[in-house]
Amino acid sequence: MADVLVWAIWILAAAGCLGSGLAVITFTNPFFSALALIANLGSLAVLFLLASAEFLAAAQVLVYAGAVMVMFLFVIAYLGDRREAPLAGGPSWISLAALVAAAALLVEIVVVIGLKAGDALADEASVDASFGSPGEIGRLFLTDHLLAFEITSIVLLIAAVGGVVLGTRSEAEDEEELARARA
Amino acid sequence: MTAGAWLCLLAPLCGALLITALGESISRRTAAWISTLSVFAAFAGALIAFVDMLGRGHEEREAVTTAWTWLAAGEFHAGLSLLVDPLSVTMMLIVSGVGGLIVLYSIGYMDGDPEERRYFAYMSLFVFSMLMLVEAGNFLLLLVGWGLVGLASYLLIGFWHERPSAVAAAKKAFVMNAFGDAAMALAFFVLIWQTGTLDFAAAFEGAGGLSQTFVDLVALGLLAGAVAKSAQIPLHTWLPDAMEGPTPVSALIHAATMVTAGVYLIVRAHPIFELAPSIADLAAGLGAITLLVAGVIALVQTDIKRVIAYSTMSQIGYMFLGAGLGAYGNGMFHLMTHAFFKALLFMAAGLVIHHLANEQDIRRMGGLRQAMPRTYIAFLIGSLALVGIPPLSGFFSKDSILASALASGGYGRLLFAAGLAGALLTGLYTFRLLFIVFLGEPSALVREHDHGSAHGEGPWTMTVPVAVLTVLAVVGGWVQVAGIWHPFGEWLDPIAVGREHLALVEPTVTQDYVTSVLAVGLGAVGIAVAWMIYGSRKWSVPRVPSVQRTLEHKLWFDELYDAVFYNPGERISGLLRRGVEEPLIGGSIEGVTLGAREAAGALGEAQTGYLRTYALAIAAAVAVLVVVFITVQ
Amino acid sequence: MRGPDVSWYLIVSAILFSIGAAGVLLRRSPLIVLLSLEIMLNSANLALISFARLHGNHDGQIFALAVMAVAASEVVVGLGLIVAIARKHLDLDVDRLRVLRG
Amino acid sequence: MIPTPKVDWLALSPTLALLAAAGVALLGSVLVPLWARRGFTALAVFAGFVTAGVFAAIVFDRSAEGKSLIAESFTRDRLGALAAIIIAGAGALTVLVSWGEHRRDHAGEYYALLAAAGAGMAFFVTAGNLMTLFLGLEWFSIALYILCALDTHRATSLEAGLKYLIVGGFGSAILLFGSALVYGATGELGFSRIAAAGDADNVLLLAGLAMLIAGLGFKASAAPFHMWTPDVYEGAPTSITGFMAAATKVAALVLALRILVVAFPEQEHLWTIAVAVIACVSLAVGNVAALVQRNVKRLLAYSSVSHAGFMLIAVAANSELGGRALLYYLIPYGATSIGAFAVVAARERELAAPVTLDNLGGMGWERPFLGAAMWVFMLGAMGMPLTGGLLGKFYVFSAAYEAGLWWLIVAGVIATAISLYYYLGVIRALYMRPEAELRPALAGGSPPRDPLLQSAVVIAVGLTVGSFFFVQPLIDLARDGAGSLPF
Amino acid sequence: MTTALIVLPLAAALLVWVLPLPGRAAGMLALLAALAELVLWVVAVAGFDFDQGLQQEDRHSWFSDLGVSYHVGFFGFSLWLVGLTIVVSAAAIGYALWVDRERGRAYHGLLLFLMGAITGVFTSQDLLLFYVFFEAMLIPLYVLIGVWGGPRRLRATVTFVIYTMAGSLLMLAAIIVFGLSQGTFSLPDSGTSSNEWVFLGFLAAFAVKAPIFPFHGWLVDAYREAPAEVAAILSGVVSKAAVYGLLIVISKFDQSVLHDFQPYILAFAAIGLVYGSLLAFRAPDIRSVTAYSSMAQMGLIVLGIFSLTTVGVTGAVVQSVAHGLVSATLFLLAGMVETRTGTSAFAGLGGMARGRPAFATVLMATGIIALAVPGSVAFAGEFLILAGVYTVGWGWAAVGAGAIVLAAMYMLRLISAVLHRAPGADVREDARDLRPFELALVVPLVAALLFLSAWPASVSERSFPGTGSAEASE
Repeated sequence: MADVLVWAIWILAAAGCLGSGLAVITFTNPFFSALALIANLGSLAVLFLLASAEFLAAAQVLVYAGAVMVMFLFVIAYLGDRREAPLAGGPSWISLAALVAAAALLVEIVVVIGLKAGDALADEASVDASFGSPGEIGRLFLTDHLLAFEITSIVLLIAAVGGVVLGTRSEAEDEEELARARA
Repeated sequence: MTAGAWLCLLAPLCGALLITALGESISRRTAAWISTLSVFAAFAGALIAFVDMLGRGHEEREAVTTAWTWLAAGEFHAGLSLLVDPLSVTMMLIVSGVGGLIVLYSIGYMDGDPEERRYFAYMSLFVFSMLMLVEAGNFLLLLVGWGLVGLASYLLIGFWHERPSAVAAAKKAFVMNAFGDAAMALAFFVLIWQTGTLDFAAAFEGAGGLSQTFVDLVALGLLAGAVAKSAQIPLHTWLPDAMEGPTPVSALIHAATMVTAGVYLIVRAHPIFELAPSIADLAAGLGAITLLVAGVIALVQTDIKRVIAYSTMSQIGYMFLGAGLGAYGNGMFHLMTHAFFKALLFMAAGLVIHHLANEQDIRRMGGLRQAMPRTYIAFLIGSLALVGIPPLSGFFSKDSILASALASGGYGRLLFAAGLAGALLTGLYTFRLLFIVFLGEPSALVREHDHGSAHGEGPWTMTVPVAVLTVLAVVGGWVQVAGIWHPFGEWLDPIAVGREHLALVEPTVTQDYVTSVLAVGLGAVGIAVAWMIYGSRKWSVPRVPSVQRTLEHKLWFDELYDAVFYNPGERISGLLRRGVEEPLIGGSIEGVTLGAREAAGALGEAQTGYLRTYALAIAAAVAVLVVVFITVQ
Repeated sequence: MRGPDVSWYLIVSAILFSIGAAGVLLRRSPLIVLLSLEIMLNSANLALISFARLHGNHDGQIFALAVMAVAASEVVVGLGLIVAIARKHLDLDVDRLRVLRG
Repeated sequence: MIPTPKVDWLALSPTLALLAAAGVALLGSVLVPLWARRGFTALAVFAGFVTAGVFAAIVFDRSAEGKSLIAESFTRDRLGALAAIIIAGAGALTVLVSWGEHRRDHAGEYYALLAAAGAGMAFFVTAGNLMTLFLGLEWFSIALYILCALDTHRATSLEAGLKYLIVGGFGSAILLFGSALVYGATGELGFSRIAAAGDADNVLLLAGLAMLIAGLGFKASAAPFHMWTPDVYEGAPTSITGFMAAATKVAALVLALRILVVAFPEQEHLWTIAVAVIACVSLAVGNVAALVQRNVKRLLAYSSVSHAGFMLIAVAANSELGGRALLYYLIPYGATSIGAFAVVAARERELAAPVTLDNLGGMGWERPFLGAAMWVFMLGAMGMPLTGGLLGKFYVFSAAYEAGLWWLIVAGVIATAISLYYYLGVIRALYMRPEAELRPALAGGSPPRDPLLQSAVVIAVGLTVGSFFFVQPLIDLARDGAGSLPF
Repeated sequence: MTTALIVLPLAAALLVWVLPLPGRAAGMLALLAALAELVLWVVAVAGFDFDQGLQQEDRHSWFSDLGVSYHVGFFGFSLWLVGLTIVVSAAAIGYALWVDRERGRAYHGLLLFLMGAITGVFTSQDLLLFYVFFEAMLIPLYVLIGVWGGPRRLRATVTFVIYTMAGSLLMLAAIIVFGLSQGTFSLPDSGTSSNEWVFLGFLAAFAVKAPIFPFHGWLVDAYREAPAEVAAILSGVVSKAAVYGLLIVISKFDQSVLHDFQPYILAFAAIGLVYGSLLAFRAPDIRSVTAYSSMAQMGLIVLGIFSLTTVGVTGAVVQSVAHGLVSATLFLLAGMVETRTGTSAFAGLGGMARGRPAFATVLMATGIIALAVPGSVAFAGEFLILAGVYTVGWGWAAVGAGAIVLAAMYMLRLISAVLHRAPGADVREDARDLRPFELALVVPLVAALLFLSAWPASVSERSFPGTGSAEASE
């Protein structure tokens, strides 16, 4: 019974995930795309949860869907009226080739998974309840994956600096602006 | 003996170098005298060698002297060696003696030419080269001398280098001789390959062990060289053109010395020719053909020097005939007498030309006997010697060749007949020339240049050599009288290798007499006919236009060679340029460049600037890579 | 494990990856391209987490968490760039950014 | 209490030194007064690079036996140390080259990010598992994305940044997915554990390997993953371009060698061929495309693609000699890249315009020193004698021959022959343009002397030429470095 | 000793580049260095034992893991090639000084650098070192032609460098395969190889460098566009690097390989000989004639080398020296003509003999040696070559002999077109005879030719010790 429920939730989550994913890349308005991505992240969090990744599911919702996407929406809002973006466009061969390439990748990965599905992927390891809990993750982050943890912070710091540097006006730009205005 | 030979060889070289090095710091006259003296010094050296040799027994008359190794590689060595033996000493005497006279003559002839120094340097160089040829102790040095005389000939024919015809003639002479040189070199390669040496004695000995094919090849190569150098058919066309050079040059190179080198070569290499009798016969045959053809062509030439030049070809034909049949001594004998009387004729012609301010066309001459009586005498003697009227030198030497031909079987008889016909022709063309130039009424041109005899017929430097040669042309033949005494033949005998006597054929006394009667008779007939046509003008010149045109075009040899060699060569050269060099060699570079540029352009197109395509490339590459990995696995 | 086994997760992950890739390859708005990149990274995260479950070790989860941070970083820089581009009054269209080419 | 692992600080010291420098510079860019800011941060970062280099040398000296640390997070071995030395050297030279840019905005941040990127690379080359690999990659990549776009007033700089970011993000995503598949196939992240766990023909592993190769190929700008390279190199600030050309390649190629050799020995037959083919494509594309370039930075970008091809030949050899060849090759290659871009930068500052083959005209005579240096760099890139470039190619070809990949030698030979055209084109532009074609310098007058840039050029020339004469010491280093890997 | 010969010009080059001298002073310095190099060479010759093989060696390990070392030394024949290099380079430097090239410091430095590199080529006893010097020659040549050359120089240089490099890169591949399979790159230490691909790799480099038909696409443009003195070095000396290389090659491959390829190589060499001669015959200017004749001569030299006989190989060495001196002199003379008339096209030349005896004498002397008149050193070389190749097949020698005739034709055409007939349109009355300085440049070259003509054995006897040398076998 519980299995059926899990299956049902899984299917819903998976469908939501794929649907919102498609929505992200098909909406012409970036704002809606971003919203769809939030849905996508949310349904992914459900899948995470089903795969015994509790902490990650939580992080996904809080950090990703919460913080990051808010920033996204903020920027989209900041950019204002340039929101509309055509679906695709440009030379049509690019679009065609893009679809072919994406489909090829999909087929390949699916085939690969299918080839393995019979044996290796069928029998998961048995795990106890604490698998994926914040405690376990935290312990690993301070032992085996200490460096990964630290590096993550460095990367974030760099990105923050980058955001600031790129996001603020520079003197040179000001001058250029001024020059253009004078002209 | 060897010291004399070295002196003989080096004196002219020193003269040439001295004149070149001193350049304009000496007067032209000084240069002329340096050259003359150097050649006479060479003659002195030759005399020393000759006298020294006379004092020795027959066995001791041969000596080889080596200065240093000239060329060596692997097992092959060739020294800078001189061979002194009766044959080479004979040649040394002729070359330096006649050469000295002609250089002396040049002083007068070339007086006033702005580039006299160059002329005399070349003359000395020529004499040096010719002596190198005749003194060479091995085939390689002989080839060196062979080539150097060709070079000197080129330089001297083209001496008046502002005349395009002179330059062309010089080139033609050189190229034809280069052909001969190359053929000779090929013969030497066979010798090196098969015998490992080019020393005369060793090579002759080694040649005895060769197969007939190889011997024939060697002999053929040598013959080709000889034919080219001696202007025999079919490599003869350069000689008439060579008359573009100053007249003393014609006398020295194209009459007395260089052109007869072919005969010397055959005699020098006689052991090889004896091993290859068919080639020797070929040589004799070519000589016979040449003597006839040249004689015929000489009948219609209008340039005084060209007539003599064809006569030279014809006479060398006799020598080839003799040498080819094995009458080496007789061939050499005729070589010597020919040197005297032909040099005489050229120099006498030179006096005429000099007198007429470089006019050479006999149709504008006539009646010069009054203006130049002594020249007329000299020319007459030379002509008679040439025709072979006894007791002048030509009689003895030519008749002995013909007698040898008569004595050497069926083939020889054929050649004998040709020789007799040649004798008739000789008389005819020689006296045609003499009568047209000297007899009759003085022509307009001659009158124009008639300064009276106040100036004489030329400066003493010119007349003295002519006089000396006139004497020699008369007495030169007396050193050998057929059937009576043979000092000349005996003198040369030591060069016979492994045999009692040098000559292969010994005509009987009867044959000698028959020959003499016939030859002299036919010569006289020729003179008589010439007299009837050109002297007394009782007979008109027979007119057969086609024949005449053919003869005036020298049997179309030049045209033939142009059509067969030169024009195709030029066309091939052009074809190669347009068909290979430009489209293939250059075009391949163009093509590669163009292809690379196009490829680069295509790649530039692919670099669209759309970042999506960049990602696309990655995605596609990944897709391919995954497929490959999985399928290969 | 209750519910579908790991291969199903992976198939979802694969489809999501392809969707993301298609988004990057097709869309011209840099914003949506960034969003598509996020989808790709998230699909990888899903795969990582599924494999972590499969093998019963946490490495995949840790990896996924790190990826989240990296994804956020990319977004920050990407948005910063987009803002800078917008400030230059340039079109927000990656196809118009082709001064550099050839 | 969680028992935190013992950290080998010495092994991390190059990275830490640079991180510290980045931190100091970052602080400086806020705290130090404006007039001293540029000097302070540049000095700090220069010192950071030098210190990192020294530390790396110490690590090299003391790591005869390589070992993995903290659950294979990273590796302390001579390979990583040597690569770090090269990266540190490249960084230090870049600081010297950058100085003369007189960057008004974000000068401090510029140097801080440079140091951060350097730190990321120095760490990246020691990465020991897939996670640190990915993180290290993103670490320096993100820093470089920012640096590329840092000239925000230039549209091309922004375009370059965005292109780099998006295509780079795409590449990272593929790399990441590949890592996931490898992890899925083996359950391990550590390189050597992957090798130990892997069953050789696991298709998941193979698909993952393919994606990993693509991701690393992207960073090394190997064709067909190279297409961002010309655009980004052209658009980025020139000093950064030089740094990317030199240091990024070091990092990407060294790590590619490390992961392929350590983690995928069983799949050797696949990846050697794949890498070989990629090498060939890189050689072809890089050299042919460069033929028609007029913009010098773009030309050099394609040239770097072709050099990636050469170095991938060494990787494909999959042998100790190949490792030696790669490590040796990187030294003259790095020096020529930075040097060439330094000269371009100098010209750019002089003209205040992008440098093309046309406006390079006559520079060889106007600026004899820079001209001669550029000549040397071009010779080095061609692989001509008296530069280490020749011996680099020599080693690479030797490795290919030893590995039986003779066709790679042929490809390399043809590629080199093609490459001559455009390298010689640069020399031609410098020296041989007819007088009539020479245009006067646009900015007019003689530019201010830039002793730092010149000294960087001198050092680069010294390295390019010195690596030719003093091969033995360098090759000893390379041998020790390559010896760290289990061939 | 050998190292000093290599280093002296290189050091002098650096000095010339670095010292802030005016152009003429730089030229003087360069000339001085070249003369000092000549003295060094004479010392080397004096100390050389011609009965022995490799001598005056210097050897230092360069990098040991692949067995590469700096190893230089002289064989008999390399001594002559180096002598040729020095003499021709000195004359070229002198000529550059005389015409006072623009940017003299750079120019003379490059010439000295080139000189050092060529010397290195002829003395290398390590394959990689050989390659290094072989390529190093191109560096100065590229600039020398590209900067100071004629109007179409850019195209010419690019074609030249890429063409030659393409060949030598194949050689690099061959060197690698050879060295690695031998375990050493040292020439004296290595054995012979039987790998045909490696052989072809080596051949590619030398076929282009020589050049052998059909790899001569670079030749005419390069020779025509280069400054006269550079063309002199290029055709006189640089092409001889191919000779040295081929001499190495025939000593380092199995007889079976050599004999397998021999007919093809001989065929291409013979084609080149005839082809070059024919094109020279119709070429429109002095330089093109000399260029094509160079090609023909190189074909002849290759014939000699690949006769694989001592005689032929020795002839090739003699001919190399002879041709080097001849074509250098001809190019210098072409330069002298060009400075006087502004052209080297025959259409505008002619009649220069009148009133210019020194020029006429020198050109005539060089020309007749060039056409290998018997007795000249060129003749000696050709004779040995053809005698050698005759033993392989009479046809080769026949072709060679035919080419001698062609050589006579094109050389005489050149001589006549410049010296003879009426003065050409571009020959002004005031075009002077050779000045003393110019004479001082070309007369030593001609004198060397005359000396060698009098005694060609000075080279031929002293190139390979004994009769059965290692370089060639019967």
